[in-house]
Amino acid sequence: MPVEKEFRPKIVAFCCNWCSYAGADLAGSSRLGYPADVKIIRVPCSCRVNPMFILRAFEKGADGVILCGCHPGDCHYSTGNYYARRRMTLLFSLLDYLGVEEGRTRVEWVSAAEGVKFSTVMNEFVDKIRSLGENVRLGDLRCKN
Amino acid sequence: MKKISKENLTKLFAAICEEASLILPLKNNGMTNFALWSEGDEVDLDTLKTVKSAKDAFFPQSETLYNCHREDGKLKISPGERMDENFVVFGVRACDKRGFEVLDNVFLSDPVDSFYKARREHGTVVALACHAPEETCFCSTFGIDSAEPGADVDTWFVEGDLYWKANTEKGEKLTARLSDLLSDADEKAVEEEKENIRSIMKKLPYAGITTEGWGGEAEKEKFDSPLWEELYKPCLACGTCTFVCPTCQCYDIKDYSTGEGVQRYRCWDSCMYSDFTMMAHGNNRTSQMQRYRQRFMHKLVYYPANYGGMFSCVGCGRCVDKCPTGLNIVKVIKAFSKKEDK
Amino acid sequence: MQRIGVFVCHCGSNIAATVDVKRVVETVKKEQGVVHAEDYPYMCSEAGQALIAAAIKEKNLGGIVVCSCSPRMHEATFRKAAERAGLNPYMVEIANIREHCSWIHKDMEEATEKAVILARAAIAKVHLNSHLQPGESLVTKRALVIGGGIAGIQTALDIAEAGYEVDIVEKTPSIGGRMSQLDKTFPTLDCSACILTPKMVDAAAHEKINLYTYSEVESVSGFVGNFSVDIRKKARFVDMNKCTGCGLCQEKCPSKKAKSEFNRGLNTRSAIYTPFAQAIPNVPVIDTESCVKMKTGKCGLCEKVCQAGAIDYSQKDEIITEKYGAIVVATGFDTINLDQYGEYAYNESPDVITSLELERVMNAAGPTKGHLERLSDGKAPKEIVFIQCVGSRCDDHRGKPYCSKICCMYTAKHAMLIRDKYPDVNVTVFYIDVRTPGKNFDEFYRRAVEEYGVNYIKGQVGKVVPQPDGSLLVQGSDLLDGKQIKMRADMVVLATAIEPEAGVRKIATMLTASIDTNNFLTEAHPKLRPVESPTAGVFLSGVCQGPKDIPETVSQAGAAAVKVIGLLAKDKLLTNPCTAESDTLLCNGCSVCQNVCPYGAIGYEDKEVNDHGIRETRRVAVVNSALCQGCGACTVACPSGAMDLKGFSNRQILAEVDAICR
Amino acid sequence: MQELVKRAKELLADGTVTRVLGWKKGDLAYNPEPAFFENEEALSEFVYDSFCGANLSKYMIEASKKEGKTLVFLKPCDTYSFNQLLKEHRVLREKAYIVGVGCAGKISAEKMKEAGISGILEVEGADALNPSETLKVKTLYGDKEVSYKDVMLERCHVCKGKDHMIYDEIIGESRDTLDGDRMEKVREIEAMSPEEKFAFFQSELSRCIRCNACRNVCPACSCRKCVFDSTKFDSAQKANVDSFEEKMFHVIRAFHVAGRCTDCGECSRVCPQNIPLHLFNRKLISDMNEFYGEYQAGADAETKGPLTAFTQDDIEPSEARERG
Repeated sequence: MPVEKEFRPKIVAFCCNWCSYAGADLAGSSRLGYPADVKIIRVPCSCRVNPMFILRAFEKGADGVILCGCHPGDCHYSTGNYYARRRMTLLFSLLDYLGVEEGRTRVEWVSAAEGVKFSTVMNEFVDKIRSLGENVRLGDLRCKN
Repeated sequence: MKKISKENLTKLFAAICEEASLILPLKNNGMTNFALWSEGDEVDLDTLKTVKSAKDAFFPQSETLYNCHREDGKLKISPGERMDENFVVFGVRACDKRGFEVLDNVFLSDPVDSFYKARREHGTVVALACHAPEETCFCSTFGIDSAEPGADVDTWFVEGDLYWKANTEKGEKLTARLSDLLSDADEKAVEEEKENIRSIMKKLPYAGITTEGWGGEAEKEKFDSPLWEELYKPCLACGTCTFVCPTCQCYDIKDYSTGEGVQRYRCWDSCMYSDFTMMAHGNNRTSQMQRYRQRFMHKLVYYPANYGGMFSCVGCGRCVDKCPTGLNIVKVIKAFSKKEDK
Repeated sequence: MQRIGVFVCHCGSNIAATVDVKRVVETVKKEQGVVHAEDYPYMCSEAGQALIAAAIKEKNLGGIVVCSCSPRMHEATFRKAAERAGLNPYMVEIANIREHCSWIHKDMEEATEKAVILARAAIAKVHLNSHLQPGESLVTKRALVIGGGIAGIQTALDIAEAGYEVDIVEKTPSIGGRMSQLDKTFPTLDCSACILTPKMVDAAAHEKINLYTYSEVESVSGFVGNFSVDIRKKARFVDMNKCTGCGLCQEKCPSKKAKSEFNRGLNTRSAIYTPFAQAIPNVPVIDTESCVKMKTGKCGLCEKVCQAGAIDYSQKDEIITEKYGAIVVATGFDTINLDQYGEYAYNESPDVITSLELERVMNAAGPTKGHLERLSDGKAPKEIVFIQCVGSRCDDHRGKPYCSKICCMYTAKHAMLIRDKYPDVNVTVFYIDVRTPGKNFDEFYRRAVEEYGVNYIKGQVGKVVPQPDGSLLVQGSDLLDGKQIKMRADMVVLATAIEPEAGVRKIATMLTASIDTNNFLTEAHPKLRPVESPTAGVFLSGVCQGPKDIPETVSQAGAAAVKVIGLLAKDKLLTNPCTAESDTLLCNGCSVCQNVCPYGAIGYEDKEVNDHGIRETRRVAVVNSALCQGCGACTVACPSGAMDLKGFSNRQILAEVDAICR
Repeated sequence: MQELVKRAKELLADGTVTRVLGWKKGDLAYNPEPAFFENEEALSEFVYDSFCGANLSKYMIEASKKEGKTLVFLKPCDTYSFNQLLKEHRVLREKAYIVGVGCAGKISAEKMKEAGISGILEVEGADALNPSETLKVKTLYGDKEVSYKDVMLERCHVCKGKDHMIYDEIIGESRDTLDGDRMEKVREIEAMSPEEKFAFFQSELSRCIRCNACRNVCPACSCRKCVFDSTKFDSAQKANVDSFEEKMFHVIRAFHVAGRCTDCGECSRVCPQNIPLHLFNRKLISDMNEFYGEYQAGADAETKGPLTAFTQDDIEPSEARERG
């Protein structure tokens, strides 16, 4: 029997510069590990994340996308994450409605001091994506080889 | 002349599929379009007009021209596949069949489009006469006989039977291959059916539409007409008319990055779109009036100028059916003849 | 397409131990546009930077990617290095292969693969970077200090001494803060008031310092160098200009039942009051909740007795707007609420008090005039138990996870002072650990134990039970002897955890300064930028940033002042060029971007456009780059994609996404 | 209809308006087209019948750029779109003279064909304000009858109401046509398993030919250049080469009009492949109503839409899912 190759998901994490990216830095300096499947993209604020970016990630082969921002009320720009929260609530709901598995998208609020939380969240998210398996519902076949 | 009873059609389809693939009108959620047949699909030969025409069979909405990727610092190019298997397009109406000829002029004349040519060579067209033409039909304007399409094979539904007549070598070959399922028939029933169809055609609301005054000679006069300025106004600049049209042949070439390489593909374009023929400096046509004019000038003036007077409208009436704002080529023709009457 | 150079840092072994840097270099060399790639042990070192500069010049690089530590650490360093080599500093991208890679992964294969992907993303992005130029903004040479405790006073004094205007906003009627409530200070046992009052007077008298007491910050807008702050001056009902501070009104006020905030509610005060005798300004305020005149319309005694005619019942809150170049947060702390700690019987017995309350009890101006007595019956206690770490170093939801830092020392101070003044009183201290890292601190603690005979027991108190005879039964454990202890006490003093002032979250939100889960304000860098908030132009002074004693607070106050002075000394600041920008030809003028802009940075103009031959006048969005802070909310709100963010453009982020997913 | 023409002529004559935006007779029984009428003579071709479903509000974007006022005939549901365009500064109020016209529900030839009627030559009883309960249809293949309700547009069965949200005057009374729950299908889909949902939309969207009719007819999609036509996001697409692209297009389109879509139903009306595009918009409307309070885009021209507002205690995406 051929040994099935271990599924290594592609995961994109959008992190706001002020809280979550710093939280990821703290997770790093505290040596709090999480799987290498997670790749972080730095954005100034969670409100910079366009639904287009998320769909594009899936298009190009991502298996999961997570957006991390400052806790509501703590946004460096006062209000950015409030807008992000509404946008993502609706986008995720629409993706669920389309039949994309719920676990593939997630929003978490992680402060600059929450290195532990960052690591925990990423571990959980990767586990979830691994259990869901490869994303086949929301990708462009041309990018799968 | 051969025939096969309606009940045995599925067998016929299966038999065709033994050595070729089969494209025919299938129903999906109430809408009928040409698609690849497989056992169990809902075949719909009653709907007169599929939403999209049959042109996809030879000129698909998109196709890959080539792939390229970097290998050891060098660009490697692998050409897209040309059709190399036989297929049958079944249930094509006379208008769509003429549509293929319109495309042939463009794609098979020099420089030959090898993708199109490969499909044409491998495809056999089985046409179906129009039992019940609709009010939006005006193929007779272009000299098309919906009672006798003249494809590789022509077929007619009469009562419970499908009558079958091969017209070309390809058609004969297909007929021979299916001979087990086809039985001999006399032409009487079909002749009656043809008469019936032709008599309905005469009663259609668009029966009197003529292309008088159009054609290559009319270029300057038509182009400069102030009528366009009035006609285009309700146009939404969507591409519905062009995408359901059996003769629209414009395409765009685009690149798609797959991460490891680039796929160059072509896809239908629409002259109604604001980025149609977009170049580095911008567009040739900057207003919707110009774009709107282009479509009809192409169908009724430029194309006949290039191809010996043949119009690139076949009167299928799909644009009449589908335009969101009730515009269509007949209204354009009528508007000009009304103007000329004055 | 840029000519790109990639520089991979070993960071000693920090990166190189987990990431095969040589392989990263070899792999990224194959990426499009990469014309140079090399590695070096310490890219951020002078030699590393020189290496980058040399490559930029020699290979005529148009963009560089540094694979190193977090951009939050050295992005500025590498940008400067690039700039010195003649490259626009915004043509630099950092791939974070330390914090986000080598430090969290163990497997070299995996970490190397990830490092390559992160580098690719940065390369893909830098291809689309553009030469950005920072703008300039003028600096308002005036600072705001929020909080008038010792931290705020010291910061203000230091800034004022450098010649800049400073305003202090203090929410209570007087400056002085927590330090004014203390009796003596460790480890010297100075009288707190004696050392604080001169500073308060200095602040009040300084020509560059302006006090807004009984005032609160209402809202903040603007940005570093250009803050605009609305300050609510709460109605005192006493005219500051007329009042002579004679105190007659307070004496005559018939309503004397309000709890004294200054004395931690241990005694009462009049409805018109100054919080304490040395209050600055020495102008009372009327507490509308307790004032008879305010409640019923009758009374008006204070108005009658005031010879200066300073009482004005019609006064209203006033909101003033001031401009500042810098803001210092010095909001201080309070003790935590003890409602959750039923086992200590704090709410049941008046003889269980907090240490801060003990300060007032020991103080000559306090509720007992400085006599050590039980608050229940006024009797002199014979047996006093101190309990340490009440709510500090706590791992459940009731308390705080952190050490409050000052309790060990003030408890030793209290114990020593009591033993000194009342040698017949037995003092027992229950502690978990005694932490005394500070100059003369451990000596001080040892004196308490050795010279003053304070009985230190390592162990926790499980329960304090008030007894019918008025005494308290303390049940605890002695961890060293491994036995349970039950002892009788006349007084129990709780070394209660401290936490940031309740209002700090609101202030942090207004300032868009980050705050941690314990409500302490976050510093820009825990080690290297401890007095700056991550928000430019906002500085931290005192306990609002973390628990501190007085000398530490004063040092930090001075440090914050230096940062402020450094900022105010500049005439102009360079502004972040990563601001939003609208593409006039794509803009619909629909206003949706304006609706989500937190800075009011987007306006609309009717502009003549030539859209590929179509000439017309259109309403289009225009971004004021001086106001825009670059959050990007507008870019997502904009449906046509007309609004984009420089430095984090749609195509740049998509390029990163593509590179990662490939 | 004569009343509309009469009023239009008056307003043209007294100089209140310089042109009239209405519907012009088609060349078949059922295909009137939106049209500008510049003078009294042109109005001889004016028509207002049950086939005049087209929402004219979007044409006011161009009309707002012209000299003088345009008289525009808006049905009750069209006025929501006009308000929304007004809110977004895409049309100018002072350039419009709005005559609110009554509506008794609109019908389409598409629906008649679905009902099995082909070869339509004449339709009797399709009066705009007072249509017959049963339409008499003369066809190439004999006379047919069909119930008006059966050929009414889906949107009319879930009509928002008879009131015009903005107008200068109203001519003609509207009729109640509401007999369905507009969220019924949304709920039905929500109750499906992810696999069923996916199969449902895959099957519907697979017919999409990217003709952009839905986008171009949509009054909320009023961008000068759509992101799918521009290079700003590298998202320019013309064909659904892969099934992902149609999902991308329709999800992003739904998202871009979220909080701005008035649920006018034009997208579904014009789709040549009959894709129920309104199901995307209604899902978002349903979510926004549930999470952020009832909101009807275009009910007025001032209120901020749900995506340009927030409250501090908005629902978290994860909580929203749990409610799912």
